[in-house]
Amino acid sequence: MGRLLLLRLAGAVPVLLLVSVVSFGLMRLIPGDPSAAIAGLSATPRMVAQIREQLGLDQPLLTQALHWYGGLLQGDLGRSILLGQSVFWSTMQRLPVTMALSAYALAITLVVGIGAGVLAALRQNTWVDQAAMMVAMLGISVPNFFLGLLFIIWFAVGLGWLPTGGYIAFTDSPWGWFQTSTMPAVSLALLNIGLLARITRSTMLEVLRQDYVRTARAKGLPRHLVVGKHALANAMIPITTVVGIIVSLLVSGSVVTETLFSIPGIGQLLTSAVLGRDYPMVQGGLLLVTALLVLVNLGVDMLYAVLDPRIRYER
Amino acid sequence: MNSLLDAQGLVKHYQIGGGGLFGLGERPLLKAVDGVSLSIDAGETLGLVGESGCGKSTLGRLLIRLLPPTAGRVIFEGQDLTSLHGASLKQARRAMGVVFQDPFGALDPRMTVEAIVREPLLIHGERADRGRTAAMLEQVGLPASAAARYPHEFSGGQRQRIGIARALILQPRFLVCDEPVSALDVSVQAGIVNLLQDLQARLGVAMLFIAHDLGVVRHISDRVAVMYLGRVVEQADKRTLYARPMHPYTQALIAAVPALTPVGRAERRAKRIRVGGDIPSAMAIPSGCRFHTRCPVAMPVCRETDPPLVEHAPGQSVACYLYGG
Amino acid sequence: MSLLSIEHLTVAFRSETGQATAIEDVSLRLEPGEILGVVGESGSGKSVTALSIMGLLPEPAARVVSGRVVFEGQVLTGMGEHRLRRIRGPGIGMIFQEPMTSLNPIFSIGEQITETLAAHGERDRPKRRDRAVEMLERVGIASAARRLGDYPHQLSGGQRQRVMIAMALACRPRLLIADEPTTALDVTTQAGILDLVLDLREQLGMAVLVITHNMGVIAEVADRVAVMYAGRIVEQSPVELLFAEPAHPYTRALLGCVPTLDDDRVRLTAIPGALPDPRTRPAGCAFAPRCGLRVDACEAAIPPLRPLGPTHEAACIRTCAG
Amino acid sequence: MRAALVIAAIGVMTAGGAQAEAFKCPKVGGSFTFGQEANVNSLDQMTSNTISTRNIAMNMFEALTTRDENNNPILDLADRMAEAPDHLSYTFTLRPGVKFHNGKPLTSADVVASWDRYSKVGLDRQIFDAVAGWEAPDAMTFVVKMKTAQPTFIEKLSSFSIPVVIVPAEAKDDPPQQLRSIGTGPWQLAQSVPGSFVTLKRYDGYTPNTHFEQRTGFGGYKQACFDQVTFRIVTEGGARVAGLETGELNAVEDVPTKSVDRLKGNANVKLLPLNNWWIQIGVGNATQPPTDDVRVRQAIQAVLDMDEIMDAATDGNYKLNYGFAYPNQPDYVTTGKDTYNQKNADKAKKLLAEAGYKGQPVVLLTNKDYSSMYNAALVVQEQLKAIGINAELKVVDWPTSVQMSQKSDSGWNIFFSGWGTQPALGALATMAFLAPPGAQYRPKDDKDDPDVLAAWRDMSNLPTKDERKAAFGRMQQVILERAYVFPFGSLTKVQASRANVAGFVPFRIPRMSNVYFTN
Amino acid sequence: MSDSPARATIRRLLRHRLFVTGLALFLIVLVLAALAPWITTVDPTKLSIRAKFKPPSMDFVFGTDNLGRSLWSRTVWGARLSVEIGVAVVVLNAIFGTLVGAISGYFRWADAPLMRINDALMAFPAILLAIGITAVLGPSTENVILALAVVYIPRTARIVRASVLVLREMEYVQAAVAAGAGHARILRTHVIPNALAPLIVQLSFLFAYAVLTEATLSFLGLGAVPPTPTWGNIMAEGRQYMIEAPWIITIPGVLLMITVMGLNLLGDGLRDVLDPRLRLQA
Repeated sequence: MGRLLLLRLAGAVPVLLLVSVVSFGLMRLIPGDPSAAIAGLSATPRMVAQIREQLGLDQPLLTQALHWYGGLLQGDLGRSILLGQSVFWSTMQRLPVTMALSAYALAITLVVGIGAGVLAALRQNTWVDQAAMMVAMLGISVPNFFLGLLFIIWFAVGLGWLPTGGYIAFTDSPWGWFQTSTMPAVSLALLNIGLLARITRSTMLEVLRQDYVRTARAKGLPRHLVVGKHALANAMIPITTVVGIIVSLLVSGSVVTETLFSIPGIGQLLTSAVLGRDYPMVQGGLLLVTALLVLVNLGVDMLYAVLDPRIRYER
Repeated sequence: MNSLLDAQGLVKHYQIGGGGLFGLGERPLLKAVDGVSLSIDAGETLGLVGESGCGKSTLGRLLIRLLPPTAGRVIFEGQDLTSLHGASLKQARRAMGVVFQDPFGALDPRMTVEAIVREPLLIHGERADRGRTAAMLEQVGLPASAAARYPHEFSGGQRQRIGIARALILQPRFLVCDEPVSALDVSVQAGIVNLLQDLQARLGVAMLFIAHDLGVVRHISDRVAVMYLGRVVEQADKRTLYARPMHPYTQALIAAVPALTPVGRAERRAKRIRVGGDIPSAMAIPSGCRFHTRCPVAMPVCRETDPPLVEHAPGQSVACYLYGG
Repeated sequence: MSLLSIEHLTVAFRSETGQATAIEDVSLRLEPGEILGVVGESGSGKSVTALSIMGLLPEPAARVVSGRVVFEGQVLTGMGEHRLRRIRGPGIGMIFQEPMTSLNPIFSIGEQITETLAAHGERDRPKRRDRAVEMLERVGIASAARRLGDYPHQLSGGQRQRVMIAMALACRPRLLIADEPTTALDVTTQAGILDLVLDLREQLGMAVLVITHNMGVIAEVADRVAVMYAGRIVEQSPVELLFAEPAHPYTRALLGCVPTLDDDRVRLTAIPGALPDPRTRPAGCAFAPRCGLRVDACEAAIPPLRPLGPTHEAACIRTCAG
Repeated sequence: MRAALVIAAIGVMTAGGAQAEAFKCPKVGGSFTFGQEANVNSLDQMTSNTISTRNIAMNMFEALTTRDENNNPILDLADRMAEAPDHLSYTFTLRPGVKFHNGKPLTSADVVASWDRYSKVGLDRQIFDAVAGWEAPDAMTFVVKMKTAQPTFIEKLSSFSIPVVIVPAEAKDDPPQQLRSIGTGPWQLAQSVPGSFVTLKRYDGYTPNTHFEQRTGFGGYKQACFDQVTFRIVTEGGARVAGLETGELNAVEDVPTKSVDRLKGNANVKLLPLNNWWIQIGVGNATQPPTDDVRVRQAIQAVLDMDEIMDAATDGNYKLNYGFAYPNQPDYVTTGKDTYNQKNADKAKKLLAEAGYKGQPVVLLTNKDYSSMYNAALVVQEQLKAIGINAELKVVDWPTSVQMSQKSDSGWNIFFSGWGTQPALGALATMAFLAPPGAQYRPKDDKDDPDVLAAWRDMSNLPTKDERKAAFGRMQQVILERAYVFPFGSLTKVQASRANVAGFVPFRIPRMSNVYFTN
Repeated sequence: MSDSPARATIRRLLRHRLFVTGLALFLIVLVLAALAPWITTVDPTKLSIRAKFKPPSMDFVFGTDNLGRSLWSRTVWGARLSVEIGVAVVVLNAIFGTLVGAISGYFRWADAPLMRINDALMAFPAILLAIGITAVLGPSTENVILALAVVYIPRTARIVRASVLVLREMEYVQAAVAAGAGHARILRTHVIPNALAPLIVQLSFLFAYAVLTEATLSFLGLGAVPPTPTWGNIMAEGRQYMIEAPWIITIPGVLLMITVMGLNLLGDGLRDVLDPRLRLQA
């Protein structure tokens, strides 16, 4: 298992290298530069030129690239042009927010998604199944920004139950966190609930058809063991893959959701960095986020090993 | 006289696992075929038996170069197949055909039977008219109406006939049959075996007949080779082999086949030669004789060195120290 | 009273393309300690018969249309899942064709054996463990105690089937149903498994229902044989009688088309045609289209099983008439 | 008596003693939350020119001089200022008792360091172009020496656009965008979570400027009444309004026009319209055909219907306004008025014909980030199409449009923008957009219109205010008649607060001092 | 006459209830898109400042927006654009996803390098990559298509590769090799046609993702250039009026939902019929 981990880590290196090349290249190709964001509405060309010079943006691309990769080798991701903070620090500051929100959304997704999927599979072709799958279909069909807007209109403006946006850290006030995070988390979760419920259902249906489930029944095991132990434990393996994908979708989704609900997370950070042409922030931030996603996938792989002895005892 | 096909020291090893960018650690080696030499004469049928995982299918594919060997050569009609490429390889392939086990996976589900049977002709730019395919279908015992239909409309036995028609349409001189009847019901299996025998008699094609069913192999073969873990351990004329098996593995294999009568079964059980345990993994082949871990008569030397395949009786080669070094 | 009796059982399957009768009017009896072999080719309904005994038919696609299964006086057909579950294991054990897929890949074999014991009332953990070790030893797994933690993929095919047997017999059932127990195994392994079944029958005295397509297996282990074709039993007799005097043309043809190690026939006797599609079975005898002895009357009605002697019966108008 | 002193052109500028009662918070305490529209990047007031930075930083930092409520220069950290008769030096005496947020007393060394930093990284460091140097003869005195006399120096210095804020000497070498947040203002930084909120807390060591008794502009007698003030970033307009309605937010900026009507009926909310928030404007490209031809630009100018444009741009909350100053400002001139809002299609067509216009594309460069600019461009496009001009939209994001606008050959003819802070600061600041080196109308071959140049020189250097105002009048006339830019009108921005908030007077930048809860 | 697999498949599809529902929903949108020039009387970009913020009524079926443009015209033309973008992305994916996937799955030497690039592109959060690419290329319909293609081709390629890896080992492919068929012939006649089933399923879902992601990009201001009416653009412009004029965002939002749901149902049906074992891909 340790070997597997090492192998996967080594495999991640070229991926991350390519990611950094792509993000560096993309950013430099984007027209416009950070001076516009710094200088604001009433910038004069002279101000802009001063800023460009100050930021070293007047230097050749290769010099800038060497500088960035040089820093990277020393573990320095550079400093955000707009925020004036180190990229690493800014990212780390935002990360807990996105992670807390994603964890919340993931928790909702797991509970509702797996629950609905298992229930639908066990009650295949009944109204329970059809209702669950209808909701799941709705979930994967409603754009999350639309859902977010509807939530704001209904629950914040209309009913006044929840704040329209903003974010309160859990450590500051758990209740405040709950209030500010619920709408974004639910709007983030719905798509993934749909995905997960569908996958869980089809996986469960497939697993329930497996010979070992028949064996478990033939042994006279009670139903809760047949379904909950023999079937579900095996279904968890493909479900875990989807959970890995869902984590990545949550990060993607957070781009829109955080903007919509004014939540200071990674998605908002990176979007505003792209729009403000904050080169180091985008390059470093994207690298960190993708590294994190790669780690998540690594975690998923390791989880397989935990779930599946065939992988654990491979060779 | 030169044999039609001559395999010399064929080896096929597989690296298992990705190994990652830096190839951390050594990757285990699966030794599917581990040094096999054999020859087949024109018009002859060589039966190849062995338990699952012994490498018999891989060997079959090596002989017609569906797989490139790790080492060794295959001389077919005087040409080294392993050195051929491009057009010359394509030309050599005209003379070879293959029939597979799975009657469901062996036919492209999207093609009509006619298109399937015709394909080899098209590949070699030959006349591919309806008459030619119809004649071939008739030869394998399918009605002319079959041509326009799709594989899923046929039963397993009929599908296997389609596969045979495809393999024979170019009139090859060598045919590899890779477990052609294993997936079929016994009642259907006999028909296919008979068909193959008839066609061979009519077309004079040499055959490598791979199977795990010793009865079928005995029925169809002229000679039989027994494989164990990537090696041929015994090879002989079929009567000799079944009547007087020399290798302990061959003996055990034959003894394990149930007789088709309950009479005397208690006695049969009592004196049956048994081999312990299961076939080891091809990734961890035992040192010395690869059968020694299960051999009821293993000697110390068997653990040390691998016995070569030696002709101990006329036309009977055995790789076993029981009959001397 | 028989240990098990299947009485006029008919099972139908529903599918996208319509309804099909998998088995029709099947009646079988099994006495304590007896080995009954059910032989037939694919689609003959032999596995469906086995599964319907245990109430393991895939629902809701399959349905018992009529007939019943009685085990030790209890009617199993229509019995609630809750009560059935107490018969599965202690009453009837079952092993399947694919020992790889029939064992749960993600639990250790020890766990899979002990959970059966736990489900049937063994509360004591060490006792469960001991019993698992004992069973594994009994089925010929060497150093059983150490292998409890092994996972199915770490075992060879033969060992897996042995574990399946250990699991099926852990609760000492009076009946073992073995559904194609050696089909997926190599011939040397097959011999070992068949030996084991016979040994265990000897030691434990349970009855065995062996389902197979291999006449050789039948010849090796069965006391009595039922031959199935297209969902029906076409012949039933003690094993010696069946091989010596096969009555039904199908049985005869079946025996004729198996190449053996000692026959020197130039040609095998093939049975022409193919098994009928269960959705479009002929009105009369299902074997008639492939039968060399066919007469018009064969296609008129389905011939019932008729006795040929005290222990022998066959469903063929030709055999019985002649 | 009010004590705000307008800086005289010559002589000593003092802050006269405060005679009347100084402001005293009627109620101290409470936590005030302000809904801010745009995200705040850096709080470095020397290197950021964004409104969002100013919103917060101007409550923390102070400079020697600033502007009062009517935009006149006043002293803030300086107690007195003396201008030499030859106009070649200014001597500032610091207000005693002022302490930084870290407790350190303010000395002239800090001023020197702050000016040093600004001259290196300050965005608007061209205000030092005419300055020879500065020194601190003693701890409380700071002297600026000029190369040449520049009558508008104090006006430029007192600008709140990117002011030379005074920070502790040790911040001298803080890199751009990374100025430590230690100032002398009544509010000090408590917490900043970029993208979410910034919290300021009352600085108890603050010493108010006793020359005044009330807050005025960014200066005057300032008192922090709340315990803390939070600037919450709420980018959705609807969400800001909703927050205000529920009381989550105590005050907000930029209430969407569409919501104003509804809020009018809400007794808990006070609407605070800010007229003349910015000049909605289009800048012509005088280099790129076809707008390099003055007649084409004049044709465009002739056909525009400003009511329609401004209605679309602002959802109806606007004032028509020609030129570059607002009627309430001292600089206001009326020159060039007849070029505005002509709605004269015949004239336009005639001009086009004269210019030989043959359907070459006129590219309207706008952005989606500011919907008022985007909407204005849409309407302009329709109006131009109506007289046969082949008007094409080029919609990019704001940074791209800025970058493109600064290159004359990047394929645009009219660049849509909004001028906010500069018009508020006065004509001198505004017209910097149109004079070298900052000319936005892209003069051909970088050769500026000599008439514009001359007028600009006069605006900057003529000794008297009246002369400078006359020069501005000439400049405005030239610019409008030659149609270098197209001012569409002025946009009203609505701020709003809860009814229980007192002292929150609408201003370009929300001032948190002297604001308190009434209950 | 023999029953070809294709005809049998179509017959089974038409019996699949969800597929038919999805097809119907999608057809509604397709018809709107196709007939846009004929069923709208007002230019979707025609301003009418004096008629702004009209709620849905007899005069304006879907109401008007902040500039008095007809939302009926805008959403119908938006449907057209969504369909165009979806079709383009699907076509690009079908071509390049198949190409990359087939090469990668069929030729061992090409697999590792192609899949590393694939992995890197897939490691990015999809929307951020799309934002980056559209930001580089500038917002325009073509560039959105390009960005979506770049984002989704790796995913399509993976699916094609997976089926090719299986197909490559199929015995009918081996039989063709043994008969002397070259790589091109094998890919053309056996591998790619048989990889089509999962590909078609993937493409129908992809169509849904493309429509959805395009709307998201437009909503973030990075999609097709305004004033081009796309659903995302309409909603982005309408979001500041969401309380006072909720119809501006609701109408395109609901249409978007219907489209995506139709395509998802369609995909489900295709999957059930064409490739029952295919798992949902994200």
